[in-house]
Amino acid sequence: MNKLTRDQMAERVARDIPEGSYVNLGIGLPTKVANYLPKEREIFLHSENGLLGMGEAPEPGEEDPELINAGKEPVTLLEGGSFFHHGDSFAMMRGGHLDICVLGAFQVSATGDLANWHTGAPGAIPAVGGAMDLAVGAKQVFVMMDLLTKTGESKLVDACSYPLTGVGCVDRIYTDVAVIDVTPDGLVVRELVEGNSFDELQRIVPVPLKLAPLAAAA
Amino acid sequence: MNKLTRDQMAERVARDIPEGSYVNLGIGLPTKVANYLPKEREIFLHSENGLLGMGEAPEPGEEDPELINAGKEPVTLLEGGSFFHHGDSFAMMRGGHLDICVLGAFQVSATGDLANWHTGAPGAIPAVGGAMDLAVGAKQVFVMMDLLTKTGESKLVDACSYPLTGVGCVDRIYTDVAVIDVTPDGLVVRELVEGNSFDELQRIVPVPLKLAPLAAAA
Amino acid sequence: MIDKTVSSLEEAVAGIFDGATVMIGGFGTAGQPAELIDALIAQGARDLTIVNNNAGNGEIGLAALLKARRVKKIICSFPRQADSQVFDALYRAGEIELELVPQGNLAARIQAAGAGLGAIFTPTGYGTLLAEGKETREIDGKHYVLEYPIKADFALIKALKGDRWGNLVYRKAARNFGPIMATAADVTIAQVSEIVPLGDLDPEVIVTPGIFVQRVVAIGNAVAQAA
Amino acid sequence: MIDKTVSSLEEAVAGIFDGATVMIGGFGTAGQPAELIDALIAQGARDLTIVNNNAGNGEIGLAALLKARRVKKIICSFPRQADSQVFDALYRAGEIELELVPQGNLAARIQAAGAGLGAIFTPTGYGTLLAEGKETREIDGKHYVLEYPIKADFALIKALKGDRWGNLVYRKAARNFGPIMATAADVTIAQVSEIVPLGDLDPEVIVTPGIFVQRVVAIGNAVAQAA
Repeated sequence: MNKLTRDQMAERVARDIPEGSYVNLGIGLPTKVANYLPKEREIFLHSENGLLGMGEAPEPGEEDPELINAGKEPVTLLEGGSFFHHGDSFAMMRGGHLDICVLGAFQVSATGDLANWHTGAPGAIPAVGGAMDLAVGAKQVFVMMDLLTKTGESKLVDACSYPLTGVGCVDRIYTDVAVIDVTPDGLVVRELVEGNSFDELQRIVPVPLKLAPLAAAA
Repeated sequence: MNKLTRDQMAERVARDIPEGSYVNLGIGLPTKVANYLPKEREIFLHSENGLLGMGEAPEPGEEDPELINAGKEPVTLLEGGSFFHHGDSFAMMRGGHLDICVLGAFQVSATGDLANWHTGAPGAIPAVGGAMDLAVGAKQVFVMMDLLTKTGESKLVDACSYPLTGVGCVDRIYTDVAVIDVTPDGLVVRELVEGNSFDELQRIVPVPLKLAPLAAAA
Repeated sequence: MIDKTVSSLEEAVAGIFDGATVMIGGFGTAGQPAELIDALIAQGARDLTIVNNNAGNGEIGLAALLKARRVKKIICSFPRQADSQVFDALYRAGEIELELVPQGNLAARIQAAGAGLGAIFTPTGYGTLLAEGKETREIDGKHYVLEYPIKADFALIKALKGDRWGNLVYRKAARNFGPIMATAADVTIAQVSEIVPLGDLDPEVIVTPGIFVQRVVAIGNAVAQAA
Repeated sequence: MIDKTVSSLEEAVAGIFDGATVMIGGFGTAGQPAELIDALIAQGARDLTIVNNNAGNGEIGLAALLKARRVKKIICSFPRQADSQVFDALYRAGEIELELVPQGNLAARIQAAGAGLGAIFTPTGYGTLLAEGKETREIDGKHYVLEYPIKADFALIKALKGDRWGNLVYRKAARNFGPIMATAADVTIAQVSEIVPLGDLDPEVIVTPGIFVQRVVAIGNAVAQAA
């Protein structure tokens, strides 16, 4: 199957973020989405460590160790941005004030369960951060992941084998081969990367899929 | 029995407020205590509508309708004072951050139950404000009241007949005739207004009292 | 470009529907968004549930809304005051429903709604009339009452300055319920003395970040001459 | 006259006892009170329970405290990081206890302690490992987990400026856990870049009112050159 690069995936997600949205981009791959948000669209980036209106990375030499994002990378603050404490920051997340969060995932189930914080492997040191708060709190939870693991298994599964981050919380999954919605009627393929067929996709995903492209997907 | 005036009562309460205390003075009689806090003693007055470091009444003509106390009277803010929202203000109260609150009362029971918000009379419109939060939240709850009602009944009672504000919350009662502590061993008279006798006091209070003056009461 | 400022009070209160729950900021008249309330009276929505600390003072603002018979129910902590005659008369006539909530529980329940909590165990009110029929629990030797969030469809609040992203700063004790109500309503509408250019408000001193505010309307600086 | 400022880091951390629960501000190293932690290491208290978002970075600050074997247990949301080698080694050796708490529950539980709530129903973590064995409840069709307050004996936090009443303002994203931890500890100890005269901090912009702070120590403005 044809596969998007990680940058192409980020660009694809960015297209679906409307102007005026309050958005939290998770650590790792989702952070890349920021690079593709059109400059002319005002979008409010939230970082759980107490920033709203996060801007781009600073120029080299301009980094401030007290102005970082949730991934602990240096960032900037836009005009109109604000600082607040962790209580207020997580009230924004848990209280349903974020329109969209974009998270990476180990697995997503057919009913939208998300596993993205812990492999459950013996000896692994777990770390959860704000992932569980984002999963339950944002109005829309977008997942961004390769469809297959490095060993070729589908990360879209009937039931997650990894420990859960949230139950039934995922709304949409952006993969490298297709965009898939979690709906009350099951998983619905909204978009296939050019050249990929639905049947091909269904063959590698062990969960029944439906095909229902969105008219205005782009 | 000899009785203190309301101003003398306020002065008496003020004497027991140590420097550095965080204090909330309830609406009505307790507000008078502020007039007797020695100027050389730094005491932090809290007002539940979002002030810490409340100062005296402003000069006539200097009133600001947006700088008021919980009784909705114009006040000032001292240097070092701060403004905050109602959530933070009641966290201070409920979270045990106030050292002392001084409240008026209709009745106090032998076990420190407080009734001060509602007569329970038919047709009465109840209003509770922050009284219940202060009653449960301050480290020490001082009550300030005449011992007797206008019709001569003791406001210190075996069990409150008026609806409660808080259960077992009162620590000390400043009356016009004596200062009485609520202790695990019952009500203990700490101080009698000059010229009053313990027996005289016990005759008008329908609850057993003990006498145990504090060495350093003044 | 995102611009949450609206140019008229009429536009500010558009869409407030009959039966809506509306939080109104203020402690007495300090912080009460009087102009928004007047606009709401003119707008005509009725059968409202109002959340406010009080139940109106004199004949203006919230009292005027009550007097116009637009309020079905009021959730507040301190209705009875020297000048609460409008509420008193309606209440005595059985024409308004009252849910009396201790002030700190009112604040905490509004905050719980804003923060997405399902319920809280609060010590305030335990053993009193205002906890009757409510679930209680002893935790670490102390007694608590289970209280649920108070959410609203709209919040009308008053701030000192706002910008087009909805960031707000307040003035003195007029801050009171504004910042927490802003978090608990679907649509928060702020009247401000002044709309300032984006970037004028220091990010360190913004009290209400714009995420909590949907509309901002300037009403001139009549009340903020000292600011 | 009340003066909460102390003149040395040694004085600032005096009285922290063996077995104490100590909250430490910071998100990674931003806002981490490194000088206070060094003073705590020198002070010698052991068997500590530490509450922090992370479990130390590199070999300094919190990591150094761990390395000095002073910590019995850590309550945090994100222990494992690229540079959390000190914690990792202790954890793998079974020499430190870990209570892993989702970051928002960590914040909310600290806030609950500061605000005097007995417990909260939070949606975060429902249906996950981190809610195993915990009471849950469905409220209005949504699932919640009952979580209890996290209190501390001491909180060590970092702010930008403070005054003798303990009022604090912070700097940028170094604010993070400082203001909420200050509310949840019996003794809150703040290191600041600068102690300013009373009245210098605008009452509208004070983030932590002095009621929540017991000691303030100046450590010079090495970290705040941009302020």
